Amino acid sequence: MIQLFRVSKYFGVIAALKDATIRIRKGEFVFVTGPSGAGKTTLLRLMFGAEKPTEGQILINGINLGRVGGSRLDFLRRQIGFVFQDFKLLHRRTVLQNVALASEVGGEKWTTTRKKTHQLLRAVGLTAKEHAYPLELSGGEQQRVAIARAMVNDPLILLADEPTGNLDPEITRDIMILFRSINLRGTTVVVATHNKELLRNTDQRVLFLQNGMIHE
Amino acid sequence: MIQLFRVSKYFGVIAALKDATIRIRKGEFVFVTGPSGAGKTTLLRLMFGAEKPTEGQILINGINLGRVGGSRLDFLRRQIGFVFQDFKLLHRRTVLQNVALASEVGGEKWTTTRKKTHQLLRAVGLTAKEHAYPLELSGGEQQRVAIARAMVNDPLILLADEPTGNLDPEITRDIMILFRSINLRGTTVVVATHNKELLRNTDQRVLFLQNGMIHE
Amino acid sequence: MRLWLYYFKHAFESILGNRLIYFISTGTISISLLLFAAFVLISANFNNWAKSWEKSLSLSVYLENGTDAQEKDEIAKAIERVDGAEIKAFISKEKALKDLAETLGSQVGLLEGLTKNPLPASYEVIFRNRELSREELKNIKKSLEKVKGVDEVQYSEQWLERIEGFIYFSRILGLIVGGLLCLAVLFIVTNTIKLAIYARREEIEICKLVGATDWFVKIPFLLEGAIQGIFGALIALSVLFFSYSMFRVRTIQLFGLPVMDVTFLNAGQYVLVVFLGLTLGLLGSFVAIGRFFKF
Amino acid sequence: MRLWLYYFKHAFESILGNRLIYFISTGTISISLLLFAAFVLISANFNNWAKSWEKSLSLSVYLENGTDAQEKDEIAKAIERVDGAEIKAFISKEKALKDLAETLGSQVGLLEGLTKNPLPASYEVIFRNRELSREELKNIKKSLEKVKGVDEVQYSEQWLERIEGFIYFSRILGLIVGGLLCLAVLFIVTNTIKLAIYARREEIEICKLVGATDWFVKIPFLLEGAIQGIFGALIALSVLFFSYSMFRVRTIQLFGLPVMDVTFLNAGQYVLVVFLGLTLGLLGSFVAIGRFFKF
Ligand SMILES: Nc1ncnc2c1ncn2[C@@H]1O[C@H](COP(=O)(O)OP(=O)(O)OP(=O)(O)O)[C@@H](O)[C@H]1O
Ligand SMILES: Nc1ncnc2c1ncn2[C@@H]1O[C@H](COP(=O)(O)OP(=O)(O)OP(=O)(O)O)[C@@H](O)[C@H]1O
Ligand SMILES: [Mg+2]
Ligand SMILES: [Mg+2]
Repeated sequence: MIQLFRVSKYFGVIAALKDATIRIRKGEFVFVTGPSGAGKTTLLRLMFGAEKPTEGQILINGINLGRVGGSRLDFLRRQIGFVFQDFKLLHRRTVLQNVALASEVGGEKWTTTRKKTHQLLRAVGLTAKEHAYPLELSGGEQQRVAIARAMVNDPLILLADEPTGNLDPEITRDIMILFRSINLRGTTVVVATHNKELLRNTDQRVLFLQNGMIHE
Repeated sequence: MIQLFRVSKYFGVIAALKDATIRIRKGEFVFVTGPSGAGKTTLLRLMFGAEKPTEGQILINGINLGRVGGSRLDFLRRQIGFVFQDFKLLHRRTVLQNVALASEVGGEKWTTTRKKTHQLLRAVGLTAKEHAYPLELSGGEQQRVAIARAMVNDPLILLADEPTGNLDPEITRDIMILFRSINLRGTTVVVATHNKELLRNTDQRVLFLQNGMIHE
Repeated sequence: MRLWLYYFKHAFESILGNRLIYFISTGTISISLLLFAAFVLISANFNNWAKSWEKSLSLSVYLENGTDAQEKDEIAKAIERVDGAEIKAFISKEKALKDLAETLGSQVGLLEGLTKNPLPASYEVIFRNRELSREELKNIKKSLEKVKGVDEVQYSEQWLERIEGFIYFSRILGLIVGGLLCLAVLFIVTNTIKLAIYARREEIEICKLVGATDWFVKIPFLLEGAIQGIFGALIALSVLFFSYSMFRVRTIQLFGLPVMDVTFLNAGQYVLVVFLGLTLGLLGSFVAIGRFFKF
Repeated sequence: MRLWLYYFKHAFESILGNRLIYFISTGTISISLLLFAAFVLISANFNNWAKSWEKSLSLSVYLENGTDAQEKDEIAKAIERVDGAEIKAFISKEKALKDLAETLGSQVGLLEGLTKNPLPASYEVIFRNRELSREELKNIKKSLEKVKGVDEVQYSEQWLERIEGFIYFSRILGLIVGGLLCLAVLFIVTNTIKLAIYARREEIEICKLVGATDWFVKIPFLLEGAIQGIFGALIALSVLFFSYSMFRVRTIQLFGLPVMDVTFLNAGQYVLVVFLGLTLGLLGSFVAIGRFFKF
């Protein structure tokens, strides 16, 4: 599903990721962890095609990200849900519109969009806030909007970057259950996190990053 | 130092804070915790004068925030450090400039500014990144810039909103030690957090918020 | 179809959501188009006026001494056969002498010594609904001079040259100013839209990140640009019409001679300005948005 | 002093950091000022031309018949005592008759019957370096007519009226167009700066949150506005000068009569445009930034 061959990413002289070779199978649930600045976000953004690798090849679902661009990349992205560390919500659109956007972008039928949007907002506990604007939400609420948006398309792959940094332990547990359930329905899930708690109670695969180097 | 008398804050019909009466003494170290959307950020922003209370009175250092405005409020803010949940860094300025800004704003001598800035960037472990721009930093690095900025003025009061949401456990410990040390030098510190870990190993005062209601 | 509805809905929502930006940029578009429309108004009126001036050209057809009534009629007919020509007056020998005396004013003493009237009778001819080049005038002169009883045909070469020179010069100046204005308007509008979109570049970035195709992102911006352009044009036209009605100079005496009728823009010019607004809005958005597409 | 250095440093840093925005908005300011400067250029030249036309006014001082040489000299002296007046020519009775014959052209037959020359001799007088109102002309006429040997003083009332009317009309039109242009430029520049600052409203918010006073935040924006305005003005002037040098029409024959010398802006107008740019930039920033101060 996701394959990286000897991928490196340099920002100037800074090596955010060094010579990483990773293979994640369809339906897997993988945690990525490591200290601040280790390269977790960079790794996830590379898998998403939001950064181009300096060296190496990345294959998503058999498609080489280095060779794809334009509308093919757009199409691929619609099959990948991404929870951004800084949320990346549209400030001028309501919670509902933000979540629906990801669905409308793929030309989804309006009724389907509405159904899925409501269903996900309920799952993250934001039904009451659906007409609020992101800047009127608390940090944790914004994070949950980002999570709902990433899942509204029933993506093949879900990449979540520190998805529980602003959430309390109870909601964190709920969100992890949500991720587990989408994973059980076949979605490959990659979660980058610092949260030792999450890693402690899991039997999932954990990638450990340090200074851009991967340790399994 | 910080006194709230029957303070309520409504956003439309939503009560972010209800009838809160709190007294925090000079030199205290207080945690504020509670589930997502409980009103932690609102409470801290009220103490900072960034929101006006719907009802009640807030006294900071003996000054009634409801009666103060303009340059007096600016002056007060220079004595309060705030770590924003969403960092609020200037994207067009480097890390160094961002931290220095908070010091320059008070008309601090340039040499003092430089010394303090370097010292704090060392303390949060970002000396190597001082000429980077915020968008070139990882989430945790940005958060540490925000922390450094809040402390550069040796504030009388430090208000930190979820200051470790994007930090790994090791750096979290370092930051908490930093907070403790500034606290020992006389600064009143209020930290809003979800992190159960922080609360577990502490003998400090903890305010528990739920649905805008305070429980000590 | 459904998709277009969606785009329109979003364009309007976005205009509402970004009221301030749209208010500012539509204002700038209006002002720019106002300048342009005012220019069109002034030059259209100038053109009318220049034409009417050209029309006010007149010929004098001098008759030989001793032409009889029948010959006079023949000449009048010959004149009226010329396309657009119309006889304004017949000036008899006596009238000609009286006119001359008036023109001479204090030098009228000049005429005292006259033993006979040396002035010829003449027809004053004007041209209606026709612009004449110097070449055509020459031909008319020649052909009329062949008619029996006609002594000479005269028109004021010098006066004509001056007017033609002036009109020509003004048209060149108008073209330069108009061209400059067009460029300026294009530049200002594009820049304004660029700034407006710059303020919203994050939106574009986020839409691209959730997998929107380029056109899905661009079309609402283009629609918003078009709407702004049309609105801007309508506002400009309203302001112009309003000030036109306010001042209502309407009729201007210029050079004593020709009477200038200040008219408002005609339907074609209306459409031109609106179309220009639309084009500017669309083009401006298109150029502007290109800058922010490197994701 | 140290603080001002700080402000300047930050203003320049910020201009570098926000290159794109500044590029766009300075461009718009340039174009707007270019329009304005071109207008100033055109109207300054028009003014020159109108003045030279007014200067080309001439008087005819007709002498009584039988004026002797001494009287003639007295009259010439009297004329030259009038401020700015200068005798262009003395036209004797014979010359006057010859000129009339030429003017009459084919109607020269009119003069055949003359037994004596009825025309008076005259001085042709022009005015240098002086604009004359109709009132002044009348006074000059009266005073000269009192001189012994002078029969009559004439000037072409009609011609004068026409020219004055035209110049008056053009000046009114110029004032209207200029005023409109000023407003338009003010509006466009303010709007552009508003959009530019809008794109950076977060900066203002954050500065206020770290306890900056209003002026600490505003001054860099005002400085940036001033710098932009001055730059815009300089660019506009350069472009204008460049196109002036390109076209270099320089001398335009208009109406046959007056020769128009196309000159570039003078130092005062240079300064005016730069000053306008500075004022616009400052004022624009000041107005614009006010909008974003509700923290
Ligand atoms: N656009 C960029 N330009 C330059 N350096 C960058 C850029 N993005 C990331 N970096 C650097 O690359 C390194 C890895 O960053 P990354 O965001 O991947 O870390 P992370 O593991 O996500 O950290 P965190 O847990 O703090 O979010 C960091 O040192 C960071 O400063
Ligand atoms: N500007 C606003 N307009 C409307 N509602 C708001 C606004 N700011 C906050 N709220 C609402 O007030 C409530 C409390 O928000 P607050 O940000 O204080 O929560 P919090 O405790 O900081 O949560 P988190 O841990 O998720 O950051 C939330 O329900 C939020 O939606
Ligand atoms: Mg990260
Ligand atoms: Mg919060």
